[in-house]
Amino acid sequence: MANMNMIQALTSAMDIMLGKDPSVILMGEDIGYFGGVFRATEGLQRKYGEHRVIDTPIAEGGIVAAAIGMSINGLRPVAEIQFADYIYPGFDQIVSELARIRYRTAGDFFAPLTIRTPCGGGIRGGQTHSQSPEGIFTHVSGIKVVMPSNPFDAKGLLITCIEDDDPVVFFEPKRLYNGPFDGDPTKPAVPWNAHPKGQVDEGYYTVPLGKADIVRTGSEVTIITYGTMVFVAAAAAAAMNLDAEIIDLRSLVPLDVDTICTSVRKTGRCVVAHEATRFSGFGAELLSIVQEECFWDLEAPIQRVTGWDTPYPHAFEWEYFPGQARVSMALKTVMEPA
Amino acid sequence: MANMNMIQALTSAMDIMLGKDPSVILMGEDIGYFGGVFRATEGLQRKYGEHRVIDTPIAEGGIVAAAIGMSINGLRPVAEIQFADYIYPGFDQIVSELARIRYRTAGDFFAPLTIRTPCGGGIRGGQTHSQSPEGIFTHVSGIKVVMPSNPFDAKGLLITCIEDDDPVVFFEPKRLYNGPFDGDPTKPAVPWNAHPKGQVDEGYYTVPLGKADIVRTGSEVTIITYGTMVFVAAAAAAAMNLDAEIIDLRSLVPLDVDTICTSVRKTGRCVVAHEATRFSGFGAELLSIVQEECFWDLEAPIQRVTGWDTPYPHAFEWEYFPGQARVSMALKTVMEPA
Amino acid sequence: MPIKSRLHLPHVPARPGEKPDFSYVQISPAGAVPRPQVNALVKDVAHLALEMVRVLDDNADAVGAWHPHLDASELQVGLRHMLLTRIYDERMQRMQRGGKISFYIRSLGEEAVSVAQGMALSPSDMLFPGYRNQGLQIVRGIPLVNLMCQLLSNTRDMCKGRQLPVMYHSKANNLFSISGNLATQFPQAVGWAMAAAIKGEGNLAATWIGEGSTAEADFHHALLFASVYQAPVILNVVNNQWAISTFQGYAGGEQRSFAARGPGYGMAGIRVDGNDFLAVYSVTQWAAERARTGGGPTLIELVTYRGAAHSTSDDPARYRAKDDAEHWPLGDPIIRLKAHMIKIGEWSEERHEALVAELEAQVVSSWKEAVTFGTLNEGPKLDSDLMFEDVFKEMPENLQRQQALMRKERS
Amino acid sequence: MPIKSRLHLPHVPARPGEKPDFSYVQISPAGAVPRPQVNALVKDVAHLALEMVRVLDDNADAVGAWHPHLDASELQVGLRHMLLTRIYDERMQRMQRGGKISFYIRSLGEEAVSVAQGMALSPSDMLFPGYRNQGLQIVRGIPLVNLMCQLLSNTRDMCKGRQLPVMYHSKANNLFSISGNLATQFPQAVGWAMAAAIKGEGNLAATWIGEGSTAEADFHHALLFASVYQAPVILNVVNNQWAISTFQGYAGGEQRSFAARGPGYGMAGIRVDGNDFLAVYSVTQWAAERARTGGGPTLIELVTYRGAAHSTSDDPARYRAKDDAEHWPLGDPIIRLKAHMIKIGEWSEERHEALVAELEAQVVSSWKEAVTFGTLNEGPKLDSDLMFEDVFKEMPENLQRQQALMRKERS
Ligand SMILES: Cc1ncc(C[n+]2csc(CCOP(=O)(O)OP(=O)(O)O)c2C)c(N)n1
Ligand SMILES: Cc1ncc(C[n+]2csc(CCOP(=O)(O)OP(=O)(O)O)c2C)c(N)n1
Ligand SMILES: [Mg+2]
Ligand SMILES: [Mg+2]
Repeated sequence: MANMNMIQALTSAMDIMLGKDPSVILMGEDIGYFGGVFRATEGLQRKYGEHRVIDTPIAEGGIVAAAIGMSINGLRPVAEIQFADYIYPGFDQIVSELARIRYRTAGDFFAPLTIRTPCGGGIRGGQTHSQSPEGIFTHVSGIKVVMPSNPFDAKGLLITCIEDDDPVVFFEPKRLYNGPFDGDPTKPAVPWNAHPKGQVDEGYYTVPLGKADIVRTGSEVTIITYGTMVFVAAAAAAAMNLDAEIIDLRSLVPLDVDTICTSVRKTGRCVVAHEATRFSGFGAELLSIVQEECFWDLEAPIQRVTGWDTPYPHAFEWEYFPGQARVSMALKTVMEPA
Repeated sequence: MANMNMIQALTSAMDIMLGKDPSVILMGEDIGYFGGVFRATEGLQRKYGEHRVIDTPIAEGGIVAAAIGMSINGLRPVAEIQFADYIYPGFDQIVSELARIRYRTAGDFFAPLTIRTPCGGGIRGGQTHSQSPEGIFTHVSGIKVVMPSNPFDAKGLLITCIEDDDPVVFFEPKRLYNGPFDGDPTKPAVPWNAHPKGQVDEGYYTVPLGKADIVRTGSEVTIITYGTMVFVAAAAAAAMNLDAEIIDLRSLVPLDVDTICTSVRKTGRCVVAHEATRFSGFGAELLSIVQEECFWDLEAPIQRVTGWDTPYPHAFEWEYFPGQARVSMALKTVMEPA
Repeated sequence: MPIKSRLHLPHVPARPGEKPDFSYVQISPAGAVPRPQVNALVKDVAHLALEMVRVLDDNADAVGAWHPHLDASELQVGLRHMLLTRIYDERMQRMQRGGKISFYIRSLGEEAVSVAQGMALSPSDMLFPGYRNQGLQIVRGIPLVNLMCQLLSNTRDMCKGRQLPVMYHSKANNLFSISGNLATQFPQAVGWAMAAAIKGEGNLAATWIGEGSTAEADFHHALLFASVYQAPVILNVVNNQWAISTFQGYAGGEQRSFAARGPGYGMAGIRVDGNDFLAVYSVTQWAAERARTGGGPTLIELVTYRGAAHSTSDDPARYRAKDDAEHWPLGDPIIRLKAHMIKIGEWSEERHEALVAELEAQVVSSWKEAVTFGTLNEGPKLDSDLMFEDVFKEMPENLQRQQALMRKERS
Repeated sequence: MPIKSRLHLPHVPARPGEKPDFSYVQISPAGAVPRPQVNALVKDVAHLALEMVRVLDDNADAVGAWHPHLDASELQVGLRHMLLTRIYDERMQRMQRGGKISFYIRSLGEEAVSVAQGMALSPSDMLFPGYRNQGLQIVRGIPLVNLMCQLLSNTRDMCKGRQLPVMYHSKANNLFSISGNLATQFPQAVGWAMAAAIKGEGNLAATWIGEGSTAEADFHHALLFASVYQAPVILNVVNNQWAISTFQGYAGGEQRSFAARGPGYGMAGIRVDGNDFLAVYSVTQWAAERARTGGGPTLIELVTYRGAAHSTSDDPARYRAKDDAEHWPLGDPIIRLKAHMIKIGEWSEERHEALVAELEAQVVSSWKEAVTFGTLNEGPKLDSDLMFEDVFKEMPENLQRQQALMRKERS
């Protein structure tokens, strides 16, 4: 066991997989010699050589396409897209190709490619360094979608994804790289070494896809969330003294419907929280599933806590971010007696 | 008034706007000399010249980008993407640029671009000529999303979109081009001239965005739908002798929440139907809004009727398509007494 | 409103009712273009991108430095493959017209491209074809029955009913799956070749794209990555002059050859007579040797003509001169190779007729066998449960539930 | 596992601890490259893409056919703009270090690109800049206070707080909005130029991109559409050797010049000494005249060096030789122009010092004014209600509701 922040945990996952499996290679913009703009691949090119940790041209579409080609030639590429906001030039290859190769060839070809990309706001990145586009990818049949909220999960999930024979888009909430964050930017930053999930096994281990983590058990309300909002939601519920059950989904596709529904059946109330824009965000699917499966158990309408339906503005970062106040408002509403 | 199928109605809309406004131009693959693979621009290059009805290279990304540039230079381009399945190469320009130009320039620049694209299945097109990706675009703040279900609306809405100062993605359910379709491919095709919405004013008129059409008023259940599913849903409800209120949304963004909620409050029951894949589809947003706004009026869980969470397979087109049987199952479920 | 537009629009030489005009096609005499060493520097082979490599001259003789000197048996195999491709095409087109299959795409007039290139490569080279490269399937020996079952989406369809007709693949024969989305295979082939290089393997990748599709972003990605990493890949642009109704000028062919994009990106580019079996074979061999010996990628432009409609959904009489094909200055690849073989005494009209009859019989009997596995509307049918498989390696819960729902719905 | 990879990786000449090595930069002597007529055919100007247009020689003399013969007053304006750009950059960098702004990007060493090109174009030409073209804002006369207010996201920010610092725009001055997404402006500029042509107007569009960003699909779209429609546009690649930590070889610069992409797509391509004010001015003038007279687009590669870090979030000492910049063989654009002006008697060290002092004072006083409209953390603040405006022309109901919610949340 060692203290790791989320970056170090991700680096460790890639380090282990590079060491374990010669078919694993890394590729992306600035990831090689430099170690990545967020330092996630720091030291790996030195250790594994520039033929396995490969700097690429600035062409997200080309990166995804080339990685697909490599993956059908027996490699397991891990491609970094520098910011999730820049994944769209690769969107066609992801949707039309990566997601479809197994299906259209009846399993004869498949593309075990993992696309890592930092997402979310809270670092003054403005509208082009803050987006959370995960919801879009969950609508694309054939792609798995993962978002860890802490170092321990990040490492175990990334190893699982690299070993998985299906393609995965792996979102990393960059605001959590260096420590958990409860949504209050005025408080001093908390590092991961003070948090139990910052204790990370140095060796190989996996965290399964499709298995949500119950961060806190509770009886009064279920909060379904993932990524940055895990800690914000927990802090808001704690401040209100609510006995909330908090579910960190970790993987959006496949989705752990059982854990969600078991919880909501127990609590009878549900709040869904994510940083992404509200309209047609992943929260809508979560809300729909809960409504469909747990309708008769619901004592109040499910509430969504989300970013607003605008781009993420540089000057109004904290007005945009769904902080504790927004979570509290939703919790208050959901707790109102019928 | 004249009989028009949906293609003719769209052609008429473009014809009128080309005649009325010299800043309107059309562009796209095969749309000029040839008149488009679905003939939507038939005759327009002959009438308005090849400088206003412009054949383009096969580069959806380039088409969108160039159209954006034109639109900020005072033109109102109407760009055709040959199939919605091929819109993804233009996705980055749509999401990162088109949707953001007004916002990031505080309104100093804006891009009045309409992107027309045929969507949906039912023509044996297989997985790359059948997709309904509208849900993805509804998650992108700054883009309007429209899908007509009949010739009358198609023409009026398209004129509105061309005149609108915001960008629009205009989806055309290609299975409805030649006639309404109730979901049964074994029945002889019905042309539009037998349908009241096939009666189209030959002159200029508009149909507003953000205003749903109540296709049929009813008291027992609200069916919220759009595109192909309007007729399928109506047929299924009629076959079951249900007094259903059927809402054709027409525009998804902006969305007519009032009409939706007024109806559900009245009927107490709701089914949402679309052809697109279920998971994170636009149905999820519709369901969420109804749940949030009408929870206390709901007498049963809202049901979704959708395509399955797979690509659209060539051989199983009708097993994939959400036909009357699937709608009926949902209607039966929603009508069950609590 | 009279607009005095100054926008340039590419010239389209002959629309319906006009006289065919191929004066825009720049043709070098057979034998005229020198053949550089396979390891020549890009700057020293720049001329290859602008001239046209040709071997077969108007007298059916093979001339010049690019003459590949193939054995008679190889020529005969080439002719057989091209003929089979054409006969298969004709028959399948008729089956579509008869409602047996939903869609078909012919390669009439372009058979030399796939057949000669396929033959010049080795079986362990990985091919990323387009939808008009059925000749590659034939060269690689895929049984016609397999191809036909794909067209029929029947119980033996290698795609399990999921793809449109002509979207074949064969893992065992190193033929990658054809995509309905244009150009996507181009950079994938480069990635495949990069992986081969990383693994230290000697195989190369080859891929095909229509000249119209070079407009897509993926064309650029492919050239760029191939150049940066000097990937062992052959990038083929099949310039058949048309992209559905759009003339090649709209893809950038008016200002410069497509082959010229190669040197622009720092790689060799070769323009070749795409209807000259020997020339196509020879340039492919050159590019393959270059790639295998570490010389990097080559972009080959194959100048040919789309002899038929774009697909069974198309009618070219709406947009090009009716007798255009007959005036195509580079002739027909089958007729040209046949004439050469007769001239060198390795073929005869009689053998040709016999071969045609044999291949026609083969296509007919293959079809008879294929339909026993089902057609669109008759005979055995794929189990619709298959729709839910292969979305992921293991079927997730939501798809299991949807599969159950579908069963209920259909009962 | 010892992998015997055969993948080629571009050579990076000097990493930290290594000796700077610019032997890879191909430099033509000043005055050596002939200047073709502006209406010359693409094939006749192919040499321009591989050589390097230079006017200022090592003796600070202006020589050769590309000498633009500018008036002394124009030279003085150019020098002033370049100096102002540099001083502004230095000051803003310091403000970022002091926490007053969140982010900044300098253009150190590349000032001639924006200033000379901006000056060679006419004010009605539309510019689509990148994030390192602040010189264009200065040439177009945007008050420093306006630029600074954008950096501060304050109450006078032209973007109303929505964009990262340096993402300026000015509708009135024909400066399009800068995007955080690389390369997107390139094909937009072409579309703008196409529209100008369609409307029969004489203005042209010009756009800038980094050499690293040429890898993006939009670079290809731009070249293709510009070539097909012969759009009146100037496409500029600023090759400053680095893209964050990635050397230009990874964008394809190892095998061939970026300018060579132009002829590959059928348009003129010119490689120019980007630190030579006169050469940059002159090639831009040539391209503009070509575009205005119907000669179509030109791709210009400006060879320069990124003198500073990529941005305030970057530390180049991690990936390139520390004293790299000092060894850059094309020198500093300001020093070179200054030396020439002194040599021809139109400038002096005294005037230079006075000018520097004047411009420094201007920057300081502008900053003083700008901060009165607010900084990130102090002073007047933009109303957060603005967040919901301009998503659409009219605010739809759901945004009105969210705006109300936000007010409640903040109260
Ligand atoms: C991304 C994408 N855009 C558009 C289409 C529709 N489409 C199919 S074939 C075709 C023309 C392609 O022409 P070309 O590349 O020259 O190939 P050819 O048909 O001549 O062999 C078009 C536009 C598509 N399949 N994919
Ligand atoms: C689509 C996209 N991908 C990646 C980035 C991240 N990024 C910002 S600047 C940059 C380097 C660009 O280098 P270059 O084009 O050479 O311009 P320079 O910074 O040298 O002026 C990168 C990778 C981005 N902004 N947009
Ligand atoms: Mg073609
Ligand atoms: Mg650069």
